[in-house]
Amino acid sequence: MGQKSKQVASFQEAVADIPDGSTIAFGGFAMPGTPFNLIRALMEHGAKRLTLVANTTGGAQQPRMPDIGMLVENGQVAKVICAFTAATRPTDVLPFTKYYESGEVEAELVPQGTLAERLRAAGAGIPAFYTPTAVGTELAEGRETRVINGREYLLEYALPLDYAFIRARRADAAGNLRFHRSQRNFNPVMATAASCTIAEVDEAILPAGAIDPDDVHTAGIFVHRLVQVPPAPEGLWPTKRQERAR
Amino acid sequence: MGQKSKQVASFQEAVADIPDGSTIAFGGFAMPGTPFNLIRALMEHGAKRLTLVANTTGGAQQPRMPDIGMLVENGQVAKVICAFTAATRPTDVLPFTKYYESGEVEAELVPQGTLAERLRAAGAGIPAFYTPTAVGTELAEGRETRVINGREYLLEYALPLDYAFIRARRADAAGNLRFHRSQRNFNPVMATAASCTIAEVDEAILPAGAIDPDDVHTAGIFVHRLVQVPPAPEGLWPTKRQERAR
Amino acid sequence: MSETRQKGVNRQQIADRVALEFQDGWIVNLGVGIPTMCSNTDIGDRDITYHSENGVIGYGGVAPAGEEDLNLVNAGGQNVTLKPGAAVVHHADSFGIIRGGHIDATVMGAYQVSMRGDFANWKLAGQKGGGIGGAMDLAACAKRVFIILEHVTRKGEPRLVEACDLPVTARGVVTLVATNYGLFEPTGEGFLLREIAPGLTVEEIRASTGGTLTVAPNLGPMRMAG
Amino acid sequence: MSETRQKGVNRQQIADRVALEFQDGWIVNLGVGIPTMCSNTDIGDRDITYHSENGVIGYGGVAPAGEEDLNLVNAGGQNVTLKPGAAVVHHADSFGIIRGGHIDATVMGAYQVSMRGDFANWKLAGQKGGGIGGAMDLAACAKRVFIILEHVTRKGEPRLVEACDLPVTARGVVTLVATNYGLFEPTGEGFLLREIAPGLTVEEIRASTGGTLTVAPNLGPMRMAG
Repeated sequence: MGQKSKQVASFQEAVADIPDGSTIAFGGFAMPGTPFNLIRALMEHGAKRLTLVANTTGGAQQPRMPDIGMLVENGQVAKVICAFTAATRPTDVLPFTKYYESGEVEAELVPQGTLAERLRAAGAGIPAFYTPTAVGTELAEGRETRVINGREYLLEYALPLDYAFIRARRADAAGNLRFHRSQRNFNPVMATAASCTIAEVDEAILPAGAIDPDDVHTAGIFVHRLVQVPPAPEGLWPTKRQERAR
Repeated sequence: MGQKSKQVASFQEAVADIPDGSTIAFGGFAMPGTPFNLIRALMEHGAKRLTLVANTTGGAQQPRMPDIGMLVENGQVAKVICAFTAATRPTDVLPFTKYYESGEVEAELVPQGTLAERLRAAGAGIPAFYTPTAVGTELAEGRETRVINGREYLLEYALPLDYAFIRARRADAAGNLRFHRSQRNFNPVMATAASCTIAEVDEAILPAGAIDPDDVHTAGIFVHRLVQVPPAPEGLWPTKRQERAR
Repeated sequence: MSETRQKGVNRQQIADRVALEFQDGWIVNLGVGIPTMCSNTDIGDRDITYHSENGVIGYGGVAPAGEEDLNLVNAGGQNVTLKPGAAVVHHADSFGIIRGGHIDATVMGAYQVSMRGDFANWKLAGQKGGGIGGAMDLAACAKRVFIILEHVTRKGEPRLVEACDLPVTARGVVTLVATNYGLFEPTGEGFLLREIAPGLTVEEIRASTGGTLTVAPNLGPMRMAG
Repeated sequence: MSETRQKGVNRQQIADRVALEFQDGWIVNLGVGIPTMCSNTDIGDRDITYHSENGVIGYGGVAPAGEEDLNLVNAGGQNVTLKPGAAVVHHADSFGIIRGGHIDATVMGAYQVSMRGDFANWKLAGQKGGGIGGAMDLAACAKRVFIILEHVTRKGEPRLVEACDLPVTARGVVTLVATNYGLFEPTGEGFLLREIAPGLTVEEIRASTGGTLTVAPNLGPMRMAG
């Protein structure tokens, strides 16, 4: 291992082979860990009828960054699987909402923990599992439940991905990744669930072995392509700023 | 957090309140990560009718170290849940075998990955899950299976623990842990599954915050008691030897 | 929400009252909005670990301007600091902590809470879709669910109701409700008023509360922090 | 096992033949015993990542005496080294890798393998309990299951059988079998002999094999490494 680098030269090259109809997940919770540069490349690439998986559909932050809402506006999206199809504050209107309400785009609303666990299950070869989350709610209507040790649980299925787009702080050529603070969020889980994981990386890609094996957050076997984020303004989202030394 | 240290003074104190009939898991795969000092303290403590969870029943290595076989010989064990009730080589006879064959001790043989996943499920609030492992074998006889996307899976249940005995390389006072290399194995998973996790630690316990939050392997919220392993011969198993600098 | 429009205690005081419930050693998840303000409350030397859905365990206050780590946010997207002993895990492990029952208390806002302990906070009437986030996981799995809300809507309608008419987040889970009017416990048969905010009367509260209101024998004034 | 007692190629040569199947970029899990010897084989510049059940990804050879890290072992308990780019995960994540289908090939020893691709390696006849370890997870979930065994038992009975009479580890999963006699593929209707070890004849092999033996049209000599 480690003889060949997984680094590719550009975001364009990293997404070039993505076919129409793919299922693609995007890491990120609020801004940290969101692969903005890969999303922008996917907009330029133009793949259509995509199913997108993410925590939110985006569009709440200002200035606007590349997000699912933009891919929807770009006519590339058939379906979204996420934990928010609307903002928590009813007064915030997401760009996605009008496409969803008109029926142009389908959505599957999934509790955040169930979403994370369905992705983890896909990566870990668990086809289905039971969870207490959403029992007794509208989301459980008509679905299979089961009582175990006196409590009712909902059956949930694994959510496998064709591609995962993620963002990390540091990588070595073998694809081992480290994340900084809450940049981690969904990224390691999505990486395990995808046939092809593409990581945009804040720092220059290191030689294989430069990250101690005990310090790896996502093992290189789950990562297929690496792209280094260039400095702003070419690269989106500050790659490193104001980090508190501990 | 971090205002009070989780360190206790001795192995005796760490296990003093363990009642008869408890379910206790032991980390470790081969020698690394095995809490030999806590096992020895449990033998001195004398709690009875225990259910023990571990990869193996032990007893294959020489010189003999405190293990499940010794607890069985000490009359403390009602049942063992593990991936080996016999050695892989039929010529190796484990001390446990004679108690098992005579019916003095019960055993539940579980594939290693299913064992790890049942523990993970207990810690993560998943009461049951489906797995392809052991389908079509003697272990699946009479048990519930289900076909999902054309493949047959076995239903497995979470395995919650009263106590987890684990071993780590480094800890801070808040209970955050780091493991060295394959010392990690079952330890982080068992820690999440237990009501009370007790960790024996190779190095002196550090002040809270001495481990960078990105470098924590097991979060302190899963760890309740810490004991530092004293130098040999008082402390069992070399705490640090011949580690290759990378 | 306008502070002048509403009777009773203010938002920070509601949060303070809930924070007084936190016990030494608890792991607590605070929702977006008023619940976040619980971390401002002085509860002495009680050692509380704050957990955020994105995997941050042991965060502290909001980072001072100019000292933010942009890659460190709480569930509300605020740039926070870390306390000594903090740790970061990924999203599946973070919800393993929630689902596994390792959270001692979750504090959330809501549109409605019922006397059976149901509550609704993810979808408005007539809305397609909604914003669930981590609320259903937290509601179903935390050891205690504390709800903070203003006692009545802008139109003056009760938010404490006999039964939720909005889609619920979870059923039968709420153990404590704090509003600007007082502190309540859903008992199944009604809301038990345990503490009353200054300037309110039991009869005023009863008139603004759906379902049955009962009054604790030891009814006291709403406790304040500090 | 005595090398002089058995006909055909030796143990390292069996392991070599299996290792030749490994393709560039594969992630491979090697079982205890002869399978471990696959990592000694020279297969040129093909880039193989060896995975061990205890969560070590990317281990290398056995550590030289005096340079062992006692806390670093492979599945057989040997003190191994790490290659550049190695990573360590915990047991649930390690079996997530296995169960999730991320292992390209697993190589295991066995007592018996059947012409339908079942195999048995965890329990002997009449034994109470057994040693499963990670074998059932690997057998059910790796993309390819390669079995290494000696062609006959000490008593001279076939280990390649029509149907296993020992309790199986998994059913219908074996894609390739290497023995000291040759290289075989379980086809469902029999064992297809693809390569034959030096000094053996097809008739000798047929006499020592349970079930039906068919011979590949392009039957060749057993390939050797280097």
